[in-house]
Amino acid sequence: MTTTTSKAMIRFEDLRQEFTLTGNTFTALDGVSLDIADGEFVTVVGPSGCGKSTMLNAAAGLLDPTSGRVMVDDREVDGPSTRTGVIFQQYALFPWLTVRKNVEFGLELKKVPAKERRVIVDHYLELVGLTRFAEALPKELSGGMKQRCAIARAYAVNPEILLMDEPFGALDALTRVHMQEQLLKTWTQERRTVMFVTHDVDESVFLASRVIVMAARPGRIFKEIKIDLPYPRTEEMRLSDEFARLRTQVWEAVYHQPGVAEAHQ
Amino acid sequence: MTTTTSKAMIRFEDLRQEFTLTGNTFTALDGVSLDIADGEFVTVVGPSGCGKSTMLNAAAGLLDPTSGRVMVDDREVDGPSTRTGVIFQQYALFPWLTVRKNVEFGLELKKVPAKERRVIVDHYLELVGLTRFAEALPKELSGGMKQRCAIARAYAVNPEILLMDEPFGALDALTRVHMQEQLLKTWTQERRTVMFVTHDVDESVFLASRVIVMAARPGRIFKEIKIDLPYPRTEEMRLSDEFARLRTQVWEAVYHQPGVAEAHQ
Amino acid sequence: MAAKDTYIAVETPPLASGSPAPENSQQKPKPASRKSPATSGRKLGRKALLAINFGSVAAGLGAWTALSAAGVVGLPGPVEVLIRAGEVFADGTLAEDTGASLARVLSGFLLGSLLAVPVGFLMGWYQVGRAIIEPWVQFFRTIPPLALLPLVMVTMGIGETPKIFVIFLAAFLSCVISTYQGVVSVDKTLINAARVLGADSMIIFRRVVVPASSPFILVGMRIGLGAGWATVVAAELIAAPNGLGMRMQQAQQFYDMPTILVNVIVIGILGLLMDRLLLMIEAHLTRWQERR
Amino acid sequence: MAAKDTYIAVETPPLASGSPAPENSQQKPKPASRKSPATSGRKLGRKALLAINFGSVAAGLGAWTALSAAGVVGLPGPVEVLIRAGEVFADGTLAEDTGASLARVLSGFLLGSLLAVPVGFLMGWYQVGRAIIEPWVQFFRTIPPLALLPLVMVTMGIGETPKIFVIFLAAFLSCVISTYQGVVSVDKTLINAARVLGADSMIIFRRVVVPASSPFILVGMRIGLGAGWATVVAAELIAAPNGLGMRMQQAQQFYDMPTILVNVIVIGILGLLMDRLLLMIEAHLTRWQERR
Amino acid sequence: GAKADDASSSNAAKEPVEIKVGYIADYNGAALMAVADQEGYWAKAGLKPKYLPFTNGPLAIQALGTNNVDVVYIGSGALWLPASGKAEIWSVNSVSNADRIIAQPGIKTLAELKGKKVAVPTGTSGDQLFSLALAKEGLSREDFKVTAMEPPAIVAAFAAGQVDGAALWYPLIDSAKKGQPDMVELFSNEDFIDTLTFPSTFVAAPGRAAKDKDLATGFISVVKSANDYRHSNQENTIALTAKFLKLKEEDMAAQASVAKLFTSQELDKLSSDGTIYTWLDGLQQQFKKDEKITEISDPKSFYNSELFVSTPAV
Ligand SMILES: Nc1ncnc2c1ncn2[C@@H]1O[C@H](COP(=O)(O)OP(=O)(O)OP(=O)(O)O)[C@@H](O)[C@H]1O
Ligand SMILES: Nc1ncnc2c1ncn2[C@@H]1O[C@H](COP(=O)(O)OP(=O)(O)OP(=O)(O)O)[C@@H](O)[C@H]1O
Ligand SMILES: [Mg+2]
Ligand SMILES: [Mg+2]
Repeated sequence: MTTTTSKAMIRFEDLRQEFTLTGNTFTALDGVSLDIADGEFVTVVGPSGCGKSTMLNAAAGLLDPTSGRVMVDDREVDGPSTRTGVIFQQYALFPWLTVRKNVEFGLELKKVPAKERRVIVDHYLELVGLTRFAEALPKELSGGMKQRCAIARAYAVNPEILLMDEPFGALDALTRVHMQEQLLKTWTQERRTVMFVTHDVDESVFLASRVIVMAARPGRIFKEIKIDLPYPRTEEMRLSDEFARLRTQVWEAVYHQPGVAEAHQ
Repeated sequence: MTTTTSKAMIRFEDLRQEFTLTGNTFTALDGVSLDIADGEFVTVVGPSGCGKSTMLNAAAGLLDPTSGRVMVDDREVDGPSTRTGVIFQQYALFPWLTVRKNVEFGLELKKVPAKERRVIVDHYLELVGLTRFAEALPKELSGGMKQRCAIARAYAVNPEILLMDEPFGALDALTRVHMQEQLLKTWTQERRTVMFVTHDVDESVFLASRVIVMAARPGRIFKEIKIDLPYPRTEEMRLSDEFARLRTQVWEAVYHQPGVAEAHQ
Repeated sequence: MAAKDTYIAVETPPLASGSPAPENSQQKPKPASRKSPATSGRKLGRKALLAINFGSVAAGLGAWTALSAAGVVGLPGPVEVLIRAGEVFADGTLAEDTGASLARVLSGFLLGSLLAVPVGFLMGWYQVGRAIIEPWVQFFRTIPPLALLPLVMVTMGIGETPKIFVIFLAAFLSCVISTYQGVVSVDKTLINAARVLGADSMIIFRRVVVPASSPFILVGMRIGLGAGWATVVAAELIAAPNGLGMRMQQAQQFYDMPTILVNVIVIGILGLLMDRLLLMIEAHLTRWQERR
Repeated sequence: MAAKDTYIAVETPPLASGSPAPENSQQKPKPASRKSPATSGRKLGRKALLAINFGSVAAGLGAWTALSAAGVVGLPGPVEVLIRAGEVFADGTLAEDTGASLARVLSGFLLGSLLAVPVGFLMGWYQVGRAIIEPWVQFFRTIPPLALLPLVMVTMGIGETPKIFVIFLAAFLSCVISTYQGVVSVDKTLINAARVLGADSMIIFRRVVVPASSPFILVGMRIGLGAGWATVVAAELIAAPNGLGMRMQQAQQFYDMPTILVNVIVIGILGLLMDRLLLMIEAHLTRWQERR
Repeated sequence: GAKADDASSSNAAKEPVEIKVGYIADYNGAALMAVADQEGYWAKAGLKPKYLPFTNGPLAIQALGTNNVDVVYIGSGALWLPASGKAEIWSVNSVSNADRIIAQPGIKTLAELKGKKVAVPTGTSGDQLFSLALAKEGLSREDFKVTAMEPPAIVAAFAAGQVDGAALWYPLIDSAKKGQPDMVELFSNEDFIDTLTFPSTFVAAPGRAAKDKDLATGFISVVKSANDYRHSNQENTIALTAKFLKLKEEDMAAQASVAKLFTSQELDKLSSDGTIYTWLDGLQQQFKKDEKITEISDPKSFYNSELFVSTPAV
């Protein structure tokens, strides 16, 4: 059902991203090449600071690669596009807008009529369980509620491509599972292309058709693990042997990389 | 080894916390009473938005309770104290200070001599794996690195009481395990009193001598679950039947509360 | 339990200093000294604050009375000034002058602030815009309004236009600096968030930069308002038939201190009131801010 | 695969508008038009920006020449002004005046800014402090410096003190508003973080509030500097033996436009240079900021 | 005379012409306007005035150049501007007798002020009087610490004893006296009545009278009538001016007391016999000494006495 041989929606071509860090050049990503097929669900895991967010930002058109490039739908990314929705690791809610207005923001820009907008926003607020807090300001939300608001904002514009940076990291386990299911449901129905950064190995296996395991220093792709579980994924699958096997495989790939021990000396 | 009958280090006395939310009174916490014994390790779990951070902030002396009070060492909390170290959910790093300076901040205030300071800071930077980034500014760190910096900052002042708000939420699984072990090691050696908010049921069981399960609307304590596993906790324990039983017990308490279904309708 | 006892025994001394003796452990909940979040002093009621405001003003008036009573040359006391105020109020001069000056300051200030926001944005957003505009803004900011009068008169005549222009300039130049700083201080991630939702520069300006930098814009407006009022005297040197500044000038020719002071005080009070209005608007516009 | 094909077929039209045709898919990496993060225009080199700066100034000079050539009454051209500048430079007046005014502005400005920071803190931090100070700050901000002269002279004489005081006041009053706003805008969680690490109000002020509000403080200083220069003319009305403002005043009495312009331009250029200095300091102090 | 009469009578029938008159808000600078308003002289001359207040002569003359104002009142201190071709005089108003060189109590001569602080408002009639006094006593500015100050500032400084001497005028001296009741007057205009006279005047843009003869004659006729009214109704004029300027009558009276007034007939005579030209020559010499003008020009080039004399009152 998923495949990497179909047309690439997102293509990283030998991407290299350097930053200036305390006067020196710091290589955050080096030689990252990756094809994400149209309609594919890819999760990215790797140690903290290995460049996951950097990679995602490059795909979102928010960075200027030092060398190499990112192509989306065969066109070089040179800025953000409305085809791409992003959920930022730090939420990036507009603090002066209420929850409702935050979620509505992208719809207004798309010139969706007010009435339609209301329906869409209500739908996504309910999805993330923030209906009661529609008129609250971000400063009045708990950490997890902020994150859910950011999720609703990204979903509302219904983008073809979703770039999600640890989108469920601040959620409690049940909400998280609920969100995972919702995401998979939408994805199966509408076949978004999804690039999903997570720290949770379980989550990476449960959601993806392919897990990209990254290594640090410099940030690079260490391994790709195909997840052959069929969609739709069910809660039972989490308990299956195949799932356990894949989880172990991902875990090993992430944590038995050369150099990991040194990072946690 | 741990007990709730010994002298209470932190005592919540019928705490009620209201906020004004879009013009209405919103009750974030209602009738929260809890004793945390001197040297006890308590974890707090509960659905997103149930008031965990609010409770922690009250214990830190950063809130003005609507009614009830929080006592620390038999004295009413009326402001922050250096006895209490806090790791905030949003990290709250000083953006104008380097990683090193952030960690050093509390030590400077304690008038620790520069040389000693250096040793302490180096130690904690190594602990959290940020030695290479000592001179970086917060804006140059990844999400997980920011969180680790916040952890180092709180540890460095060596407080008697540690209030930690999802301190490992942005860390990858391996770093997280590493951090858990370090925290337990320190705690067993120096017997800090720890109140630790987390979303991770596994983590809550692995670390605590008691898990406080909270319920939402209004935020309140739903159940207390004693974790009878002996310290020091080992990786093998995670695989034990007892651990599984306790995990299930906590999970059930969190997610089979009345009203949870409604929250995720 | 043994471990716990040991722990108490070795309680680290440096930390102990942070915890005073627990003698007040029996106090009632919510004592008056309870600190509110992040505030070192407790929150005072509106009335208490107004009372302090009032006390402060009264103290100032007292100092003034003392100064003039002590015979500081030419300084009339509050009573004398009040009598003069009554006179100019009765004959309608005060109302006319206030109206005229207020109209000038308001128009100049509003034009200045309104223009400052987009110009500040141009400067903050486009490097080229900044390179073109900045030297002029900086240059004119330091030029005394008095020095501009001849040129302004030559090009704009002596009607209301040049007067409003001088005030406009003062307000604009203060406000533009502040807005510019606001624009460059906007959190990058918010701009990125808007961009990925499809916002172009215009929309980012209106819907992200303006709200995010509203604290800066309002500082600029407040300073600009002050500058506008402070410039009204210079503006009304340009053949003004009326106005508080013009009347002050005139009185200065006669060294008529009571009249000077009446006008100065009216200017001060009007400025104060308008500033309060701005503050109220600001509080409304920036209530999303997590603030002290 | 069927699902995928279907998906392409139903590609939502409203979104498509955001993606122009992929005709440039073959271009090399890092094309010149590549956008840097969060910048709508690409970053320009220092040289290019300086060139634009220069061009802008040249255009201004051109406009001036045209204006004076077109016979705007009394407006001398750049050449005439340059000749006059040469004269006053040659006879040493310019150096003396510049030195005198610079000394006054610098002292007044530095005193004003230095005082504004703690006062702004008092106002932002303690409600009582604010209630006491604010009415006076607001009141005096709107009072024209010209109106203050008699009082200042009566109380401080006619030496350097009253001159520096007038400039000090202008700088202080601008800067204090901005600092105040900075203080109330500081992120509460940072203050909380400092408090739990054991910081008292003094330390929070020095180590959290000041750095966190440095963008505001520097806006205040920049505006204050401008206000200081703009006030130098008023200050030098007080029996100044020298100074750019005094010389300008004098020239104004004689309708001596070239001399006026020489002094005005020197004031402008000095202001510009000092502002650049402040900007450099600011860039250094706020490099921790994530900024455009 | 008849020709001018025709002009005025025919003007009266027509729609009144607007004339923009700049004044300075004091007795000398506004009395004639107040009178002409009250007595309806403007209407008789077929004019409709628009008044524009200025605070000083140079600014007013600058405004002449912008065509926003037709004729302005200036004091004698600004007469160097007409002398250097920036304006032409249409009419003399009065002669000031208000300037004084004053000193702190105990000082008896100018020489006693040597090395001390003397406040002088640059470019004013006070400044001119100071120059005359210096010449008379054989002193120079270098003998004193001369400080340039704004007139109101001088009041404050003198009253507070921060300067030892000053060149100032009434009624400002009255204010200064409040602080130093025993101050002394060292020189006054009277001391130089032969050498130098300080006339205040109405001036217009150079060449304006030639271009707009009707306007000029209309204005001069109004000035003449008002001048005569003022001469014979001094009390009334003071009240009218105070009302016109919304100022206190006592201030006006104080100023009036130090102004030397002429009837229009006297002015005609002073004009036709060349006395006014002599005044202007004397002033020019003074201006030249003070480096305000570079060369002395023929007073006829900026005061057309014939036009003044030939224009009758309304
Ligand atoms: N603006 C910047 N300046 C300098 N260095 C940066 C900058 N942004 C990121 N880095 C560095 O790049 C590396 C990768 O960062 P990135 O945010 O991509 O990590 P990550 O994989 O998302 O980590 P985490 O899981 O902790 O979020 C880090 O070492 C970080 O220090
Ligand atoms: N300043 C505030 N104003 C209004 N409401 C607030 C404020 N702070 C918190 N709340 C509300 O109080 C409730 C509890 O918030 P809290 O941050 O304690 O939740 P939490 O349990 O920490 O959740 P999370 O796990 O998502 O961090 C939330 O519903 C939130 O909306
Ligand atoms: Mg990241
Ligand atoms: Mg929380």
